[in-house]
Amino acid sequence: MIDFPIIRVVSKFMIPYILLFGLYVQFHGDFGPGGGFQAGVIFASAIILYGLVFGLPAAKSVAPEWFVEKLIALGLVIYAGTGFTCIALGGNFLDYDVLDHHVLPGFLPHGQHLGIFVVELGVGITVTSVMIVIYYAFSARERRA
Amino acid sequence: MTPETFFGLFNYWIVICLMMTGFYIVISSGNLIKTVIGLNIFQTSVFLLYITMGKLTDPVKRVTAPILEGGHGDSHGDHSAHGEHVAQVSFEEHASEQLHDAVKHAHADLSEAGHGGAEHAHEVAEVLYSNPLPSVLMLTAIVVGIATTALALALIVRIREDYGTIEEDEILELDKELQ
Amino acid sequence: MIEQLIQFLDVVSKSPHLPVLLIAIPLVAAPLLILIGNRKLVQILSLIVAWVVFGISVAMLGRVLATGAFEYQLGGWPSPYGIVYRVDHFNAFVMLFVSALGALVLTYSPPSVAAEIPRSKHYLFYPSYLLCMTGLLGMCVTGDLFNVFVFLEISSLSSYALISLGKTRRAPLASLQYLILGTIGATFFLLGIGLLYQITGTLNMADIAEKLAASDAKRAELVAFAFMTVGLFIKMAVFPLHTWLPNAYTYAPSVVTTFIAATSTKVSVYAFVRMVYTIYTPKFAFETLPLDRAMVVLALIGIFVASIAAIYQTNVKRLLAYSSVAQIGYMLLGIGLATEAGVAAGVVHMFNHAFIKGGLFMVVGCFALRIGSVRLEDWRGAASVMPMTCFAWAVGGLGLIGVPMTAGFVSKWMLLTATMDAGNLTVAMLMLISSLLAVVYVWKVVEAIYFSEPSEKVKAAKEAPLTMLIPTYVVIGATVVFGCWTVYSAEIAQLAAKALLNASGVVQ
Amino acid sequence: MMTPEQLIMTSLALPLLAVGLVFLFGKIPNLRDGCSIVVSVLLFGVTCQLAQLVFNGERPELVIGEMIPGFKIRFLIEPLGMIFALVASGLWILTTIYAIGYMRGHHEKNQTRFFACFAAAIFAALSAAYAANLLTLFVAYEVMTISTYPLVTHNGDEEAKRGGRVYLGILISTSIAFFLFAIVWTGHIAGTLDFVPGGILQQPFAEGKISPAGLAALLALFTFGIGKAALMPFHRWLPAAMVAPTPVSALLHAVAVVKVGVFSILKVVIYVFGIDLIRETNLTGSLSDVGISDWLCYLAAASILLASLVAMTKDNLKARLAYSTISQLAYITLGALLASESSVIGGGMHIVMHAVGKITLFFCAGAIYVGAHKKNISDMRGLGRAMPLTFAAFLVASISIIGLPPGGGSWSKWFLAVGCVESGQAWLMGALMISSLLNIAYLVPIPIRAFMTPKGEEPQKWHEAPMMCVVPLCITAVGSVVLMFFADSIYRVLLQIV
Repeated sequence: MIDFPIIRVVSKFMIPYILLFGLYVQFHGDFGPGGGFQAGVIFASAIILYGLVFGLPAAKSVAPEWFVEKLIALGLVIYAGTGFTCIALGGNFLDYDVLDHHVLPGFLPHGQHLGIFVVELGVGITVTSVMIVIYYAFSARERRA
Repeated sequence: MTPETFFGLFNYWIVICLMMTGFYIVISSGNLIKTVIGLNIFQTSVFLLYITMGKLTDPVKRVTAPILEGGHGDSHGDHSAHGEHVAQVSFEEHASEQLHDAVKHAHADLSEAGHGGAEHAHEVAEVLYSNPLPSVLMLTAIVVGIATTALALALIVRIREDYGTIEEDEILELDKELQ
Repeated sequence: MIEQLIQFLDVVSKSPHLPVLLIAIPLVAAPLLILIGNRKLVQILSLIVAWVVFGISVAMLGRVLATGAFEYQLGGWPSPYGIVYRVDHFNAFVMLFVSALGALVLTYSPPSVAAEIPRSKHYLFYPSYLLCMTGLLGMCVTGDLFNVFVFLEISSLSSYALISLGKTRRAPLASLQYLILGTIGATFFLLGIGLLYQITGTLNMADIAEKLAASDAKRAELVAFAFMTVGLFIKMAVFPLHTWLPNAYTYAPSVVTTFIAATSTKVSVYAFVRMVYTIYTPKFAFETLPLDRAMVVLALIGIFVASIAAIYQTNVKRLLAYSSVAQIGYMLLGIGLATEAGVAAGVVHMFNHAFIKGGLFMVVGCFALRIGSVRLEDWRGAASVMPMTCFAWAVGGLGLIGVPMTAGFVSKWMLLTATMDAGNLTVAMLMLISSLLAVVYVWKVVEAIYFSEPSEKVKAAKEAPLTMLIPTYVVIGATVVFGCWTVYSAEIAQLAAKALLNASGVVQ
Repeated sequence: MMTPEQLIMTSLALPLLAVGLVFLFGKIPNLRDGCSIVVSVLLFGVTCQLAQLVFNGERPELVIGEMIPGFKIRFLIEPLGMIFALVASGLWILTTIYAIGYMRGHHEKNQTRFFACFAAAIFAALSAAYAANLLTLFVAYEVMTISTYPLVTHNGDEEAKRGGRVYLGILISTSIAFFLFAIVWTGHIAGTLDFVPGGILQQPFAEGKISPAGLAALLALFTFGIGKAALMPFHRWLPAAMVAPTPVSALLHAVAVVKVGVFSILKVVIYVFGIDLIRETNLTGSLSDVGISDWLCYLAAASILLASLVAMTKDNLKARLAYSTISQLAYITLGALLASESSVIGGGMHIVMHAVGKITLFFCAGAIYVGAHKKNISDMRGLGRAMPLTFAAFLVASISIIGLPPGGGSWSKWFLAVGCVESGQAWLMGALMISSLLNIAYLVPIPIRAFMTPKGEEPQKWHEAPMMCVVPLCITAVGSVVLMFFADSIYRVLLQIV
């Protein structure tokens, strides 16, 4: 679809805002509506749009397949790692209360807030990469067949 | 059944219609893609059931989405510990016991709200919040649904590559020929 | 060094975090394995994880037996607000055999996986396997109803993926058929949960049970129960909702079939028992609703139809698959009695059948590896070249029939006494007659492998490798051990049944 | 000196040891077979020691453990079981010797599997003999079925497989569908499965927990469920199992399998129902003037006659012997079901007499096959002159089976006949008499034809079978005569149980 100037220009224009919005939803998730799931999908949609318009190879050069695949795992590891950190700090699994700390109070979140923040980050990463991988998997098939 | 109750329960009618439509498509369609679409509609109906049950309406009070207003420290913040722990909780200074008290308090609201969604919640707060829990649950269910759909589509792609068709009858026919 | 190790193990086994570690370890391990990507390393690590999980479930069962049921609050949220993992006799017992078979099958798997799954998919196979295990164990351990649904889907999705790894082109189709029916089942289950949540405003099972007792929304309760029952019946492959099972078992790779056949349907039975006895009451299910009669009829028809279908199969995997459908019927018969003895019989049959069917599918895997086929005509005369494998089949087959000194006999006996004590002579008689059908389909295979001229494929074959034979014999040996010595099978099942019925107020 | 417990343990462990040794030395035939013989002799020694204790009134007991919660594997030896164990272990020695001769003479394959299964069957027979409750008996019964199946299909050809199918099919189906059902039912009613002198069903019956019709059904379930007793119409497995090598037939049809069947029926009648209970209910006539065991008695009598008639039509010697066995087993079943003192004693005694007599006949059939390769009776004209010992033994054993002096069978049949009178069914004696005549008609002509008629074709090829075959059959033939003079001691032992 790279031949259609309107699509090309508009999408080029849109993609940064989509990404930005995705980040907003991600990081605002602990205060308002939003969170990792939504943010992940929004974020992935930017990449998918890029792929749709500029072709799969272009998208893959931005987000290489192997890299995205590893990100899926990374997100999950962040999520569960938080849980294990809580155990290590003497709480129950995912008991964020133990994440209290006194480094840069008022700037760095802590306690429940920090826990949710990190977990959401993990979720966001995983969802983003899963969405991209699904897109890659299907669009690559089309070409081979 | 009076018209009031009939239309008052409109969300259920929608859910039932969607559900049966989806189910019918799954059963009747020989086209695998259509079957998966049917499956999606079927699942969506359940999502709707959950989400509508969390919604609260009240003729007098203001009912709003469970979003914290006026910054932190409001003890009537929403909570959720279910599903994938995507709850949006923002208690900054609370020790865990206080937190649990607050949660209990909030929960009392929520379980009331759970009763069909149309009942009045008793007056604990000036502002009524819709129950966020069903939405959160559905977030998980939607994710599951996406995974299922993606997997189903991936399988269909493979089937199509192996058999050259996505019509169930033709596939079975091809298998019979093979044997 | 060793002392320190023992001390460490001691501390770990006393850790309050065991219930969550059981889930979290394989759950984390799965993505880590994908990150690692090295085939050999993935294999070894997944094996370690599986055995660690088994160790955890043993420790938990030990603790339950010593001090009774215990809970774990996720995130420190107290029940009923947070998710609670609750371990009692029943689920500790189920988790024990699920994790035991998970670990044993994984130990057995490498040669079979190498032969049946493309090399490039190996690093995905092991994580999926662990995820499937996570899902099954999660369904058992959790005390939160929505969590059951989530774990049900985790296990289902990974098993769809695992099944589609099969070599033939039928595998994706079989997987898709399972996926469609499985999703319908899970969605029904979800709908039921939604209705229950609407009635009670909580998702904690114990809490729901309490609130249901006080609620007067009888019709909504009934609808919720119906949806959940049908949903779980699909997952359990109860006749006539079993149609997904034969294809799925037949076309999946042998290792996958072994694991799923041994554990998956049983965990769904577990969920069903929980629903009937913990959330609802047997009185509601069996008196208000005539579910017990429906179950007896369905179970008996299912046993007869599936057993007869099994007799006519020439594909041994399919034969065993039909036999699995029949065996689910026996579990239902026991559970539907709503007496302590009946539930104990159903539960112990879950345990025994897991080992018997697991062992038999392991044997099938050995044959598939060496002979390259699971068709009966290719197995003819196999005893001359694969005596150990064939003997394992014979013993496992005897267990399936329910010959004395095998685990199958213990469950048959307990089921029979329970049915009899419930005053149901006809059902007892029909049950016995139906079990004769097992003789036919098991012996069909025994005769072929022992008393026939070797087929072409057999002549070229050799004995299965020890890495597969040893786990196979451990599982098959377990069926014999648990046929003669029932302290850790039948007696725990009885404790579990007692606890279940006590909780639901049947036994005072 | 070992304690009684240890003796039981040893006598059960020895056959298992034999199984292990046979597998261990599978590659060295001489050592393997030597082990079998040595173990069988040792076993007989141990059994004799036990017998001394039991006949002096002791009841040694051994508890293995709980197999199913609430149900124990337990052994307790009483006289009937002891006699059966003695017969089984004693005849095992002879059968082993004979089998070695036969198997080697025939160059059979898979001999290791053969001898291992053989020992396993003896283990099962002894466990059944010592069983102290129905569960243990059932376990032993099933182990017996499974362990003898490979013996029946030993040849591995289509015919053997068919035979094996019928064998396993009938025995497993009856045992699971009827026997197991009856056991569980009994447990349900009586609350125990132990064998208790006087029976365990009397009390529940008196309390009305089971109706007379239920009792009749239960007895029928037991009688048919114990398919090894080969009561018509569940007798088909026995002729089908004739495809097995002759030593197996000898073991199956004289010692282990069929005797476990009738022994179990006797046990059930004596220790589960109790003779008194059956007799009482028979006298009160509950099932429209037919007692709970009466119709089964008639069936047994019919079985006796029909099987004898069928036997007459058979030209294949082993088939004829098989039907003869069916008929003789029905005698024992009848004895049990008549439920009078004498009939039960007669039944118990007939286990011994028939075992010794019938094993001789089978040994002879095998010897004839080894020596002259003849299976059909019509081909045996004049064979007696070439194989005098074999046919003499055949004649002696036939006389014992028929029930004529000086054969041991005369005593057991005498007691059976007395039993008929005692239980008021004197006319059943008629069936016994007619059957005896039929016995004469189908057994005696065989040796007579062999001795009297001139030799047929190719007589130079005929010769006696090897020593390993002939000696055992001579011993058992002599035994069947000697037993006549020891019938009194058997009687006194059996008197303890009624």
